Amino acid sequence: MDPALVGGEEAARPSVVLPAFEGPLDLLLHLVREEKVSIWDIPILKICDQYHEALHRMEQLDLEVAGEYLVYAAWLLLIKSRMLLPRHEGEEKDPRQELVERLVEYEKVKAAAAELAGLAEVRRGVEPVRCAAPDAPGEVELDLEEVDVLALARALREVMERHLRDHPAAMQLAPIRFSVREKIVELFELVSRQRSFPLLSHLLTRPDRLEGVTLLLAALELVRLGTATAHQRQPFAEIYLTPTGVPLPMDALTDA
Amino acid sequence: MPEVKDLAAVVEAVLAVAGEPVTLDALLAAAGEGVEHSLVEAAVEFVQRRHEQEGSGIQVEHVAGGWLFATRPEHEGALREYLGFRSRARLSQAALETLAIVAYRQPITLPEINFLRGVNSAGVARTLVERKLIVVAGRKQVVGTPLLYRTSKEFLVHFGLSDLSALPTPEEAEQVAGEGASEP
Amino acid sequence: MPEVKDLAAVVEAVLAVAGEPVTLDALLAAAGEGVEHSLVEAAVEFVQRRHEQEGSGIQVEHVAGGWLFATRPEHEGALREYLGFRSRARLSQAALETLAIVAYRQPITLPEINFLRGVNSAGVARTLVERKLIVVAGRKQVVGTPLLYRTSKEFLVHFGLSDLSALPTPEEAEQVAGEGASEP
Repeated sequence: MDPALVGGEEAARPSVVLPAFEGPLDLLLHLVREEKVSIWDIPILKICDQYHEALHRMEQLDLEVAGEYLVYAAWLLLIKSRMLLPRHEGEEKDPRQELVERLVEYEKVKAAAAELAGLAEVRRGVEPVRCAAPDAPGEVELDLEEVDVLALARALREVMERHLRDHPAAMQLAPIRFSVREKIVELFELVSRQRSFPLLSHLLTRPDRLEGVTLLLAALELVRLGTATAHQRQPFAEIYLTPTGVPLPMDALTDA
Repeated sequence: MPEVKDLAAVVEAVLAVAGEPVTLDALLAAAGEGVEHSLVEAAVEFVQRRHEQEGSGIQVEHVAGGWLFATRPEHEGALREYLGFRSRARLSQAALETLAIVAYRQPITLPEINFLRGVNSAGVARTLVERKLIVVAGRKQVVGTPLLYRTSKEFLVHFGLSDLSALPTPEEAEQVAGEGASEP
Repeated sequence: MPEVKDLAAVVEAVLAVAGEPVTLDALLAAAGEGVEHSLVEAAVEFVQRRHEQEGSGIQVEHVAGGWLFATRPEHEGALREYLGFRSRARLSQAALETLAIVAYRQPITLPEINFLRGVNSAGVARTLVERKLIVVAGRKQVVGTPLLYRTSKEFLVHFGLSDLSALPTPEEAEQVAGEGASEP
C-alpha cells in the first residue's frame, strides 16, 4: 500500500491519503512512522493534531469517514488531555500505554499479512493439475474436513427454499362473503328474464362452493316470497325456476 | 525465440491445468508473441514423447481439435480405488443437505427428510449413519413407526460444537455466509 | 511387489486427477494391497525428481499434509493468459490482515479480529469464508457466544504450507516488517 502524497508544498505536513488506509490503526501507524520516532514514545500532541487533520482532509475529499476513525479521534483527544494534566510520578500509568499496545499488536498483524502476501506472491502461477479422470464422480463432493456449520446452515436454507418452490403454500384467500340478499336480487333478475331458469346448472357452475350454497338459499327465499316456483321432473334432475310475476318485495329482504 | 524445452514446460503447464482439449491457437496465445506454430508443435511433441517414457502416468492425447492431458487406461483401477478412498472422506451435496436437515430438525424421520428434500434420501441417511454423523433415536409413534434420526456426539466434535444450541441461526448464517459478499 | 517405476506411473496418474493434495494413505489405497509405505514414498520421489528435469512445467509439492501436483510458478504469465478470469484473484490488504490474524491466533472470533484491526471486518471474514480460506470452528463460550474461525486446508494450499507449523514465526514476520521503528 503506497499512500499517495497530497500537496507538494505542504511537505512539512503529514502526507495523506486516506482511501489507502485500512483503518485508524493503519493511519496512526503511518503517522508515527512519518515522524520517525519509536512507537513506544509517541509525541501524542503532534500525532493527535495530524490525525485530526487527516480526518479533516478525508472530509474535504468527500470520503466517507468510517465510524472507527472517529472513535479513535475521540480517544486521541482524551489521551492528549491526560498528557497535559500534571502527573504524579509512579502514580498512574502512561496515558498512551493502551494505544501503544494496540499499535504494536497491529504492527505485528501487518507484518504477518506482508509475510502471507509474500508467500502468495511466490505461488502465483502454481495451479493444481487437473487431469480429466475416467469415471470421475460427476457430483461435486465436499471434503468433510472443510465442511463447517455455516455450510450446514447454508444447505438447510437451500433445502427449505427448494421445498417452498416445489410446495408453494396453499393460496390463502380471504373467504369471499356472499350475501343472500344480493343473491336474491341477482337470481330474481336471471329468473325474470327466462321462462324457466335451470337452477342446478347455475349452482354447479359457480367457481365458489360458498356462492353455490348462498344461491340455493336465495332460490328458497324466492319461492317462499312467492316470486318464483320451482319444478323438478324427477329426483336428481334439473330444478327449473319459473317467475310468477310477483315483484320482489325489497323491504322484506333480510341480510343473511 | 525460446528453445523447444522451455516452450515444452509452458505447454505442459497449460495442458495440466486445462482439464479439456487445448487448441493450437490457445497454446500460441499462451506462448506469447512471435512464437512460430512449428515451434509450439515441436514443444507439444516433446511433452508427448517425454510422457511415453516408463514411469509416466499421463499421456498427451490428440482429440477434438486439441491436445488433452489424460491418464492412461491401465491406471483406471488404481484411480477408481483412489476416488473411492477420497469419497469416504467427503460429503456429497445430498449428504450435506440431509445432515443439515437432521441437525436443525431433529429428531426427524426418513419420510420427513424425503418430503423436505423432495427425493428419496434413504441411501444418504445410511451413509451418514455409517459415518457416525447421525444415529437412530427411537421410533416415531405414527403409522409405520418410522425410525427417528438425530445427530451424534461425533457430529458435535467434528463441527466444534458444545451442544446443538450452538448451531448458527439462519440469520447468522446469512450474515456470515450470505451471497453477494464484496470481493476482497 | 511392483517396481518403483510402475508404481510411479500410478502415483502420477492419481496426483494428476486429484486437483488437491493427496495423502500417503490415499496413495496406499490406490496402490492396492500389500504395497509398503516406503515403496510408495520412493515412487513419489521418482515422480518428483523426473519433474525437476528440464522441460517440465509441473512440480510435486508437499502441502497441506499431502502431495500436490501443480504447475511451476515461472509459468504464471502463460497460465494467466490461458486461464484468463479463471486465474486466482489476489487477496486484498484487508483480506491478508484478517487472514493473518486468524492464522496466528486461531481459533478466533470476529469481535477479536475487529479489535486487533481497529475496523469492522465482517465483510472481509465473509469473503474469506466464501473463498474457503477460513472455516467456522465452533463458538466461544463468552457473552454472545460468537463464532470461532480457523484456517482451512485450502489456506495451506493457497500459501503452499505443509501444515500450520510451517507458517513463518511471528519474529520472522516482524523482521520483514522492520521498516518501522520498533524497539522493545
